[in-house]
Amino acid sequence: MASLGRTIAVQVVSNLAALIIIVALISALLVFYSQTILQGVVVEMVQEFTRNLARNPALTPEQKAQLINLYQQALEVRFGLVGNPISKVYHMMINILTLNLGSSRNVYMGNSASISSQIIFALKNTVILFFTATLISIVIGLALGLYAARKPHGIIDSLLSFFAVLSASLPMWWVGMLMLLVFAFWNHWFPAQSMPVYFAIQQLSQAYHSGSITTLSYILEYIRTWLYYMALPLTTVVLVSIGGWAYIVRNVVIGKMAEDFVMTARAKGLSERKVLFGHVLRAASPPIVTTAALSLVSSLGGAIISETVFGWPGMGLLFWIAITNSEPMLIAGNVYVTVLLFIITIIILNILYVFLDPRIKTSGSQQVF
Amino acid sequence: MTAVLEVENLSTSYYTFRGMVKAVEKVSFKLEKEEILGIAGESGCGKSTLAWSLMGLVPPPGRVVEGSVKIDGIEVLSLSESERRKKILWEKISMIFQGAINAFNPVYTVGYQLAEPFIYHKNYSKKEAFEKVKELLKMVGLNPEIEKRYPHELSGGMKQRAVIAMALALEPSVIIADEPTTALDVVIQSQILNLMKKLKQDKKLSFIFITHDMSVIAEMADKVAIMYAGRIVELGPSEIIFNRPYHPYTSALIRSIPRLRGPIEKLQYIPGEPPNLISPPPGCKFNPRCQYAEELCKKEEPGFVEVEKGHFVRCWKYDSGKQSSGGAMK
Amino acid sequence: MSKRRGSSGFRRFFSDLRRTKVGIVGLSLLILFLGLAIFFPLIGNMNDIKNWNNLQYWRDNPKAAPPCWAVGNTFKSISVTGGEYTSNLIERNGELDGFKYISYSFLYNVETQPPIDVIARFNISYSKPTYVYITMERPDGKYISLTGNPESSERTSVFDLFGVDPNSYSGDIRIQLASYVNNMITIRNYIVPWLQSNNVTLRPQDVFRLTNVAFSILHQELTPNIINAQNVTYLSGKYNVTFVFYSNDKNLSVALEKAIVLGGCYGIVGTDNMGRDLWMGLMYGIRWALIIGFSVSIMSVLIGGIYGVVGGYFGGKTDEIMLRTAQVFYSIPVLPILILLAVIFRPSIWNVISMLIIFGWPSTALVTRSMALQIKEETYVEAAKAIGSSSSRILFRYILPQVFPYLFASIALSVPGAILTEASLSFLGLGDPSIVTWGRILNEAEVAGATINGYWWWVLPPGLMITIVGMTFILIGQALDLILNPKLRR
Amino acid sequence: MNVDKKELMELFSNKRDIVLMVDGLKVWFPLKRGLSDILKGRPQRFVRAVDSISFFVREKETFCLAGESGCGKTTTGKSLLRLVPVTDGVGLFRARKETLEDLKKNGVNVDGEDYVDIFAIHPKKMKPVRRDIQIIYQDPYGSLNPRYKILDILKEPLEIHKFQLTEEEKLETVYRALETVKLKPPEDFVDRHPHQLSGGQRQRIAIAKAIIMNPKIVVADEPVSMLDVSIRAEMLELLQTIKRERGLSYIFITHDLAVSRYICDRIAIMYLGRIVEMGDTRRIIENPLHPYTKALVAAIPEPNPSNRLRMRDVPIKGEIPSAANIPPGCRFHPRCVEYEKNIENLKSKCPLQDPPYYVAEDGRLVNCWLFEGNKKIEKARGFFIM
Repeated sequence: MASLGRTIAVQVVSNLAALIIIVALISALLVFYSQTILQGVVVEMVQEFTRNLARNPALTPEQKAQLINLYQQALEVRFGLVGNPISKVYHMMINILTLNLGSSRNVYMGNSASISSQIIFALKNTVILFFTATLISIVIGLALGLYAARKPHGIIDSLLSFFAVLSASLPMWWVGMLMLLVFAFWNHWFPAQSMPVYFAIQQLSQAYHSGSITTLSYILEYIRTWLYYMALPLTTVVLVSIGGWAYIVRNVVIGKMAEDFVMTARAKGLSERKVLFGHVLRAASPPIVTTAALSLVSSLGGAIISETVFGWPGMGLLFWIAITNSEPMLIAGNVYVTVLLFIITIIILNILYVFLDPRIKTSGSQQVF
Repeated sequence: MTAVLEVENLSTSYYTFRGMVKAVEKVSFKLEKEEILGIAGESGCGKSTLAWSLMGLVPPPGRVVEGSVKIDGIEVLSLSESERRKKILWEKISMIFQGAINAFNPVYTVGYQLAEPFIYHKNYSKKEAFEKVKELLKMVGLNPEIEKRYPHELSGGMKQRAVIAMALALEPSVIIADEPTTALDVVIQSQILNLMKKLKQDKKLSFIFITHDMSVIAEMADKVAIMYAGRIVELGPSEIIFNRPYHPYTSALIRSIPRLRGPIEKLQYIPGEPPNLISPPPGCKFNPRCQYAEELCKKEEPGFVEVEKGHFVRCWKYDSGKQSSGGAMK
Repeated sequence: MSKRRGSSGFRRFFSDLRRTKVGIVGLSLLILFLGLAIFFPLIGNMNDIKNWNNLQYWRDNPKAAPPCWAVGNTFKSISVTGGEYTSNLIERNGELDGFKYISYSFLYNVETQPPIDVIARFNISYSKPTYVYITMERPDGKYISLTGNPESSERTSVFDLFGVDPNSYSGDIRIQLASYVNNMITIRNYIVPWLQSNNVTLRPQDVFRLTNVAFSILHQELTPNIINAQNVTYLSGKYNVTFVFYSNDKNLSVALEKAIVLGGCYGIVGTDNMGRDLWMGLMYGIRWALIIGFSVSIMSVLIGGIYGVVGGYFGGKTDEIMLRTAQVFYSIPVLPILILLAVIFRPSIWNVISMLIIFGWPSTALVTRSMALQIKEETYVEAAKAIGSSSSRILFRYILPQVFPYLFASIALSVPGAILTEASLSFLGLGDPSIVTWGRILNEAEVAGATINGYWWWVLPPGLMITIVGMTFILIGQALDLILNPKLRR
Repeated sequence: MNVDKKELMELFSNKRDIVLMVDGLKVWFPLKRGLSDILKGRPQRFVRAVDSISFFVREKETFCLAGESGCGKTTTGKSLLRLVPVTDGVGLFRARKETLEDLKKNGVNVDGEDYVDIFAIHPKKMKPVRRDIQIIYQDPYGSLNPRYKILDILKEPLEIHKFQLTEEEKLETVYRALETVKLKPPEDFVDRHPHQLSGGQRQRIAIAKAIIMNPKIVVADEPVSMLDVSIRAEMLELLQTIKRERGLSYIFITHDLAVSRYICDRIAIMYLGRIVEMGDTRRIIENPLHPYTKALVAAIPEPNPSNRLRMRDVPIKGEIPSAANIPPGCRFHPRCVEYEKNIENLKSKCPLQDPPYYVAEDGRLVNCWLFEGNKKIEKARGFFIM
């Protein structure tokens, strides 16, 4: 078991190293960015000052030059442009890691202008959407992949292969736009914007607290409201990520089906169900986890962008708003949290992998990613 | 003596993109109780496919085309899949697989995989099943503690013993051993062979022993079937097969084996290569490499003829042309 | 010698590629797209692309118009260029009461739907006060004056309509008739009296509701409650819109440059809300998609391939460090980082491409490394050492030839990802604003609320192009995969 | 240069019929050390694949290295071509004149007038020696570059070694080599790829590739064990014919003692990286002396059907330990039946000290304490004198 602990430690450390590197990169970029912007402000203010001075005939040119110089230095100190850039990056890193990012100009999400609370609000919604979608994809994708693997080159299998090829080049957010066109514009089945979910929920809880509806109908209505507003984004994410993932399951399962132990299991008189679920799928689980992890996690990017299409109040929409309103700190915080989400997912999957494969559990390290 | 396994006219083909491969064709033999039938042949002659056909487990794109397989008098091939699974597989016929390294699922403990037959066929509880597993492991000379280990933690010899233990679990009528010692070193091989001999005596087992190694066959088999290009070309008691074979292929094969003891004679070899089974030669499949081949051999395939009691040959030298291949067993 | 082998290997490779079905489909699509990208100037209009950001250029097109094939009964645009003879244009000039007049009549036929606008551009020159008179003659024989009558005292000056100096001007003038007609002043002065004279009942509040529909009402059957009618019926037949310019100036000259009776549809895939021809953007997008796809995939696969092979072949500490570095890069989610970079640096397309390369190489590197490790252990490589081959010979003649086919497949397979990522960035508004890409078109569609307004022609085609181009490369990649030794990859 | 090597060289100079003499060859692979191993100061551990072995090969002789898998026989063979890192040892090889000259040109210090210590040459400068010592691999499916045609495979050695040959002469050499291995007519084969050939044909190509540079020694690493029995004999005969025609010496590596009986002049039985018995092949197989050899011979099945009626008595216990964990003293003693029988007499020897080599009656060497009364020798030069 010692080696198990060690393997997990290696995973965690190397992934956290990646996180630190990314945060350092973000911080350096931000410091660089703010420096350039502020530098421009200083230059403008100094020019203004110079023009004002020029109108004053009482000063000699040397005095003017000296005054301008002093003014510039004072400005640079005021804007924090002097000092060691490395220490600035370091402080920025600390701020980002602790999500101590100050406030944004306006409240974009949640109910506070503090960047961290906005991001947490958005993160919560992204997690709700993305993980629900992932769960659904896993279940349907597994079923689909297994079914296709049992009859390779059959109709379902060919369709699945085509679907996998298709979804590999499908922009998820575009599918989202199509969804809106079809189900919100042409057939008014679902709302075009998901943002109002919060108002709907608020009204609902007000109605509940005022006692006009029963607990049961409150719960049902609560779930219905969420599903109503989440349906389109959820379907989009599931639809686009499921093809590739089912295809991976299919390939891994077909590979495992060819192995000798499957023949052994069949010869032992196990039912096809037992063979498939008990032996093949169990043995296929480590590689499935490895490859699927990437396919699912890579759909995170698409999912995030799709949020902007649906107006789902998550990280993606926050990105969109922050970009439109040029709020670099908000973007930086958002990037950091997205990366964090990604890396935590990878760490969890890595650990899961270690537990799934007894060969690694007992005999040492193998990194999945 | 009663036959525990009767195979008649069994043919199995693979339907590949490049054409149909007749991997096993018109194979007939009987296995008596407490007997070991050795099936020998070179790589690609169809011995493993024959084993899979007996179990009804030919991997796609292959399937059994015709024939009958009777175990304890039950016709296996006509049973439905679920019936075969419940009544025949592992209870009546089990298998020791080639390459024990891969016969175990790497993610389960050895004990669990040995216990599975008890759980699924006998409805034992887990605890009961694991008690049985311990007995089995002891029987094949392994430490019962091994049940908690994963396959990759065992040495090749230990794994092979465990695979044998697994095959014996439900005390089946027939055990097929497909190249059980090929990957092992000679010392381990001799231990495993001794174990199998001992188990055969103690438990009164009937084996089908498949290997390419004629010396190993001689160590084990009471009766030997020599396969060439999907057909059994000669079948008979091992004394006859090894000491005075009839078929030209058998006799050349026996004379090509290097011997450890006795006078050193010049080794024989068979010129040419085994045929490609997608486009086999017409007539007797051995004719291009046979020194006695005549015109007839190149045109028509000989029948499987009983030349003396219990000794069958598929060669024009011994076929008068009257006996059809199917009726030879009767 | 080795060159000959190389070429024969290539030939075999491509003949194999042609033999697989997916390969044929992929290859023919690729050839089609390459052709479209290279020969764009022949099939499209380069000026459209050059002026993509110049909104003036597009002002004569209908805005957010669907493609014509998709809408059955829409009025199809008629365009008349000055100096050409067409049956839609009648040009007259002469003198009357001391005025020199020049008139242009545009004739158009309405079947079920009226045009959405009449746009006319003239080149005019005068040095004395000049006036305009616009009338419309409908199929039912009714006339309507849309400006002051020349015979009355309320003549309409060019200033009122075109905003140019009424006394002396020389240059272009332009009018969009619908917006002129829908103007409240025009409605009060000309439309309401005309409607009343035709027995249409008008309540005071109805006048305000005319601001959006006045131009359309000009084309309707006149019924007493036309404004509140549920079903609109248009009057079919020939309409004649006449622009008369008249002036005391004997040297008045008016030349028609272009007149467009604007329909409600446009071209093959319609227009966006700026009136841009989406077909051009769509076709030109192929170029950028291929440039982005190829440059990113080729560069990142080559860099990654060489990196991996070098690490795998030489092994040891170097390999360890190289492997860890690649893994760190590999576990970075690209999109958020790219977003940040694009926000901070000016998102020129070459910046985007370089960033995609920087984050794109590790996956190839990891695969080729494991391939190199595996090939290195093959007996035939040791056999090559045994006959005295040098390291470089083994690297170039044994390992790279085994890895290269994989790299080809991998180039093809990583094209869609590059195109997708760039499109995603552009969709977020972080693309290069100076070029026309599909992602950008979709971004503009999103900003303009295309989905809420049902502008499907603006949303559907660009995404479809991204998908089809991506699929082309995946098909080719899969075909290559089938042909090449699959057992080496993991 | 130590005294031992000097003495050895003197001996070697006089024994003109010997082409290769190996003394004290060790191939140890270091095991990976974890961080905690380094911190705790644990010593570096090794897999002792080959652990101090000595042998010699006469001209036109087939010398056999036999043993179970993992005994170090293949590593020994590869170490002669320096395909594995050699830890220690002397390997005097009587090379061709041109080879020695090329070595000198490369700045290699050539010790004798007609021989060289192949273990003293830097692996990067081994190229000329690889003309003289060649290898045939066990696996005919893996040892040929799948992307090359047969012509290119066979031409490659000629190109690497820059023999002064024109393109026609190279082609001619390739054709001759193909004819030698009985692939006739050669035109039919030169344009094929390896995957278009059968296992037997591929192994012939491998043989042709090994002999195309006219080597003096060919290391044949289980050349027939993956082939079908019916063509095995033909391949062995081909090897014998080539040996006769070209005056080669073989180092024949095999796990199959029956095969070695047909082809080998002298045999060395290896166990866990050590030669336990060495001498005339037939006499060793007929009358094995070392307890391990006894077990090995007893374990081999024979094509005799009466064997099925009896249990095979193999005098050995347990399983082979890992080469990373070689038992102290005689490495065979934990499995030795003789040791168990005479534990009282032997417990002061076998578990504690590595046995030396003793000369048995017929001149063979046995690495066992049971033969303590016999004449004892330490190093190769000992049996060299005989």
